[in-house]
Amino acid sequence: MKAMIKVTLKNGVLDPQGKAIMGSLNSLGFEGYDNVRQGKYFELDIDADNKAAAQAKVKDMCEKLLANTVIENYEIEIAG
Amino acid sequence: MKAMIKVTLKNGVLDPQGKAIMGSLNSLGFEGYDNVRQGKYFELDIDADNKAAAQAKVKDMCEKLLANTVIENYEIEIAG
Amino acid sequence: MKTTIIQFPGLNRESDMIMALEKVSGAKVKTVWHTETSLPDTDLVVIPGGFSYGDYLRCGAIAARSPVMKAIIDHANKGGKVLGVCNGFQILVETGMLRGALMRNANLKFVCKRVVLSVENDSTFFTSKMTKGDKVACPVAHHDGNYFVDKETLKRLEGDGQIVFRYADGTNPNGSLNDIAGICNAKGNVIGMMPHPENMIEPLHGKIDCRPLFESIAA
Amino acid sequence: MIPNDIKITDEMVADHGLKPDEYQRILELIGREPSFTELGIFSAMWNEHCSYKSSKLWLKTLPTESECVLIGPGENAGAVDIGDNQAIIFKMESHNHPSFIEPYQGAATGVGGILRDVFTMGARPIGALNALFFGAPDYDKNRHLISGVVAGVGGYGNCFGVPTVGGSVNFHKRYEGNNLVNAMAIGLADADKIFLSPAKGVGRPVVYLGAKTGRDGIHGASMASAEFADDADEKRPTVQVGDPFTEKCLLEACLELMKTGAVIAIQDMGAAGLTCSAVEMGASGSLGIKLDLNKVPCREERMSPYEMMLSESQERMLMVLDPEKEAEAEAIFIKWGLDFAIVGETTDDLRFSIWHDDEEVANLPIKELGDEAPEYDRPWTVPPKQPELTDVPAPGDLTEAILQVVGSPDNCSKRWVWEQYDHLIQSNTAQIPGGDAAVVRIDGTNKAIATCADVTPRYVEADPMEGGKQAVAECWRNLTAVGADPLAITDNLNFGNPERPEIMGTFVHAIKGIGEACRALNFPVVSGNVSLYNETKGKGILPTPTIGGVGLLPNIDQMATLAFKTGGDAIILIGGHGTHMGQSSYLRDTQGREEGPPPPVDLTLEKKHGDFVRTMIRSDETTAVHDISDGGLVMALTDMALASNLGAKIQIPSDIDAHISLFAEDQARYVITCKPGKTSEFIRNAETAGVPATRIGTVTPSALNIEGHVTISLNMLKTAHEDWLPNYMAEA
Ligand SMILES: Nc1ncnc2c1ncn2[C@@H]1O[C@H](COP(=O)(O)OP(=O)(O)O)[C@@H](O)[C@H]1O
Ligand SMILES: [Mg+2]
Repeated sequence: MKAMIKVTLKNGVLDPQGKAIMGSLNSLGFEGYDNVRQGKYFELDIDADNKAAAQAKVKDMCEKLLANTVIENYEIEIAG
Repeated sequence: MKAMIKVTLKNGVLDPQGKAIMGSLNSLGFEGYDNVRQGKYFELDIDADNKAAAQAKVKDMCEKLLANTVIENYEIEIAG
Repeated sequence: MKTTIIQFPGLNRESDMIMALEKVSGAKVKTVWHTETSLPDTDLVVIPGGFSYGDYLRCGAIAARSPVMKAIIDHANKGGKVLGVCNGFQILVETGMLRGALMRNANLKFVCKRVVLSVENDSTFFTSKMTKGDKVACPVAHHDGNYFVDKETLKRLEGDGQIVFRYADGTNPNGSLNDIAGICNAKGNVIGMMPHPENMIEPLHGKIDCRPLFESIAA
Repeated sequence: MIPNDIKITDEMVADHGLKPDEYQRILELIGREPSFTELGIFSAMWNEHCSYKSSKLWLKTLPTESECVLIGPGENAGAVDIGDNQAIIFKMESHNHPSFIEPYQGAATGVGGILRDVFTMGARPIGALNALFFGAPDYDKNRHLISGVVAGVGGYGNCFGVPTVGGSVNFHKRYEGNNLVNAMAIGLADADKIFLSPAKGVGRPVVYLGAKTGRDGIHGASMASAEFADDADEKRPTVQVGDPFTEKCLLEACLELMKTGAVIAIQDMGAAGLTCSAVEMGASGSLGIKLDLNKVPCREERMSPYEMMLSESQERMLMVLDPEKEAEAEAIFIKWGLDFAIVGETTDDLRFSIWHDDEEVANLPIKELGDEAPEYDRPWTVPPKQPELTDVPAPGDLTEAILQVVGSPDNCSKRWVWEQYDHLIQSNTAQIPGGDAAVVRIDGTNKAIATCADVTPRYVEADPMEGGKQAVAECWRNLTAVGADPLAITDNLNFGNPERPEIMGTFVHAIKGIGEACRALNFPVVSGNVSLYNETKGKGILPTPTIGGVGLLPNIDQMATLAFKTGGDAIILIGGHGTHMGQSSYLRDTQGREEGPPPPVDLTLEKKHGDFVRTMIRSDETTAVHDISDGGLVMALTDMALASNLGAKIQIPSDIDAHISLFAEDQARYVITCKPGKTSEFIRNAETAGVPATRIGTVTPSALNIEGHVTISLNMLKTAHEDWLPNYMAEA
């Protein structure tokens, strides 16, 4: 199975990268957008009996390593 | 509308981060997983008349800034 | 003071730190490889700067989860002293031994330059030879030193004297909240800081402003 | 996957960058048609980058020996003796084309490559430099390229843990579409423990160490030698991604391993990876090499022998180990988390034999692969001389002109760049960027190494021979200005298409100039790199022979810096007032003209003046020292003032136009300061040495005052000098 994980900054946590990207987009002439936030994205192959088991295993990975839960949220999707 | 963008390394491009993460997951005792790849994830609010227009605008942002198309692919999702 | 330096692959300022500790504090320095699960008899544990595991994923994240960290947490819980500088600070934050997070510098660039630090707390093991309000020149060299913490915690840190160093005279190089350059835990035995005092201790470095910090360790 | 036994067509030969007559030579050499893998191996070994086929003839004319040279060109890097059984190992290399295609990774892997060249020889890197050349400021890709390249140089060096202490940044229209990234590394080793590439002993294990092999940069080496077409943007070759963390582990593992005595020969995998490194080890050791590619650690599935032989994956080493120490070696590799494998053995048959899936996919004569590479005496023409300048009008406003020159893209402060580099790590940096040369103490001693990288491409363009001399002379002068004995250089020769006689002529004359200066200054070439075919749309870059120099300060307490020290100190001009305005910054920055011949270089004077300045520094007679180069006297004074926050009051001669004496770029000159009471003694010393020395003024608390002409506040100078680059980079 394939796991896809999005890690995003919690609300209220400052995001210097998102801010800098807005600055660049502005100077490239883009308009009509707001609230750019940068996060991380992971993909991995995972062995598990079923989706729920895979989900649990990946959740454990997120809690223990992939996300810093002090400042980050994560969202897991299991495919195939 | 909200745009969600996943940026991933093209196939075959070395991913030192993914490699380091695998090492750490191993030493944390995880098993039965493989091919960890790290990418970037962006979210932003976008003004557009319709999804197609939003998609086009975000695509332009990816090409010009958000993705390094020499080594990265991107995938855009627009949500109501 | 018996001092132990922790070595992770990718750290690269350990020789700078050893040089400063030995030259100024006279401390005998032992080194411990990250795979160890216990520490030698030691008063102070120092985690130096660098790019442990390339700073991949998040700065300090992978090192924070290595075997030796459990021993360091035990050491701190028993009141043992811990100093993390730069990547060492990031590692301490990732383990939760210190509050907050170190985000990418506000201008997104790595920065190596001299800043001015003001000493905000002069009662820690690293600042006892200084006086609150003292200003010292000190270099920084980092990409992710932009200290962030939620509002309530910040208030607590400020109120409890847990801010140890602040960037002074408009020299904040990274956008750090309240110009925070270094903090300690509630008990004051765990200190983390982004700047590199070990690079400002002999005339060759242009100034010797940071010697008193290392002298504090000897005291 | 292309089968190994595919019929080789003319088109495939051309695709591999081999000319028909070169292919003919291959057929004669091996007596049959090559296999596909063999064709790949030949293309890698015989391209310009690896074979130096257009340049070898001329490189041979450079002086490569002196009392201090331990190892000259030919190894991974050159080595000089600095006493106490210590050696400095250094080299410069370009990563130009990759840095245009992917600025961050191109620059990063350039730094990684040069660091590997140095630590392959057993040296711990103690300093890095980078010379960067970009298009004119209005070039639309410039900011993207600059920010990427600078971040890449820093990203790699900072993580690896080497202080990046010097370099240069230049802008010119002729680098548009072909920016240059020249990276230099300096390492420290025990003089009696330098590791070399020749394999020794038959039947010994050939060990692969480092990162896994992927399909990175296949044809990278060929790319580096192929002229860029206008559609370069469309080409998306497999870009190599640097992994500085693995490189740092590789460094520590190699140094640890070398201490055990297990390493018999070692070679990093650079351009054309496994091919070049294995051939080099075998050929130089007069041994054959047999490789079993099934043993090579691969990152990707189903890699073909062809791909494995040509992959340019980074952070890899090849070595011949003492079989008795295999277990010890293995423990070190595991400790540092590196991939390793015994991938072959040394043989006595002088063949390069490659096996895959129990099939021999290549079997070539190993020595001939290198020795029989084509070597060309390319036709060249004598570069035309530039007519002397007849008119150099005075500026309407001298203040304005001074601010234009000190704040021009080439002359302005490069702080925005070097503050992104960790220039302090290792605790030994005695002079950070911003001075004439960086100075790095040798740990645990009172000695120090001075280093800098120089070239003035517009001079080389206007007169390749004088320009070549000037690059060496300026490098020598910068080392002298901090008080060092210049020891040796590495050169990175960046030129256009050598198949064009006028470009070849530029190359030939630049080398003649470099050689002449090296001989006159006893400043030999110990390593270097040639990068040809640097051009876009049929127009070559400015000829850019970057010179990286290394000097020794026997006693770091006698180091000179360019900052004024105390108000009241006397300011003395060494070498006399200048008059040469051809190719000057003044002409370019205030009048938009690049005309005239460059300043002539009198090497005898250069040596005499420099030796005098060094002697004075060593006997504590100076308080500040700076050489005069781009921008002339007034630029030098500005640098000295801004570094100190002190000013100067200057008298210039009345018989020369002010703008001439302030901006002339005559060579062999320095500005020094000394204690006021020592002035007459200093001038007497100079007279005795036959060196022109004139007191031109005094250090003051503030402002630059050219008496009878202008007074400019330090703030104005600072704004002009410091703000150009950050402002430029902040614009969209
Ligand atoms: N890319 C760079 N990296 C590091 N230092 C640099 C870079 N570019 C310029 N510098 C530093 O800025 C200073 C001025 O450079 P330059 O004008 O080329 O000096 P000079 O005229 O003495 O050769 C030098 O100390 C140089 O090392
Ligand atoms: Mg100079």
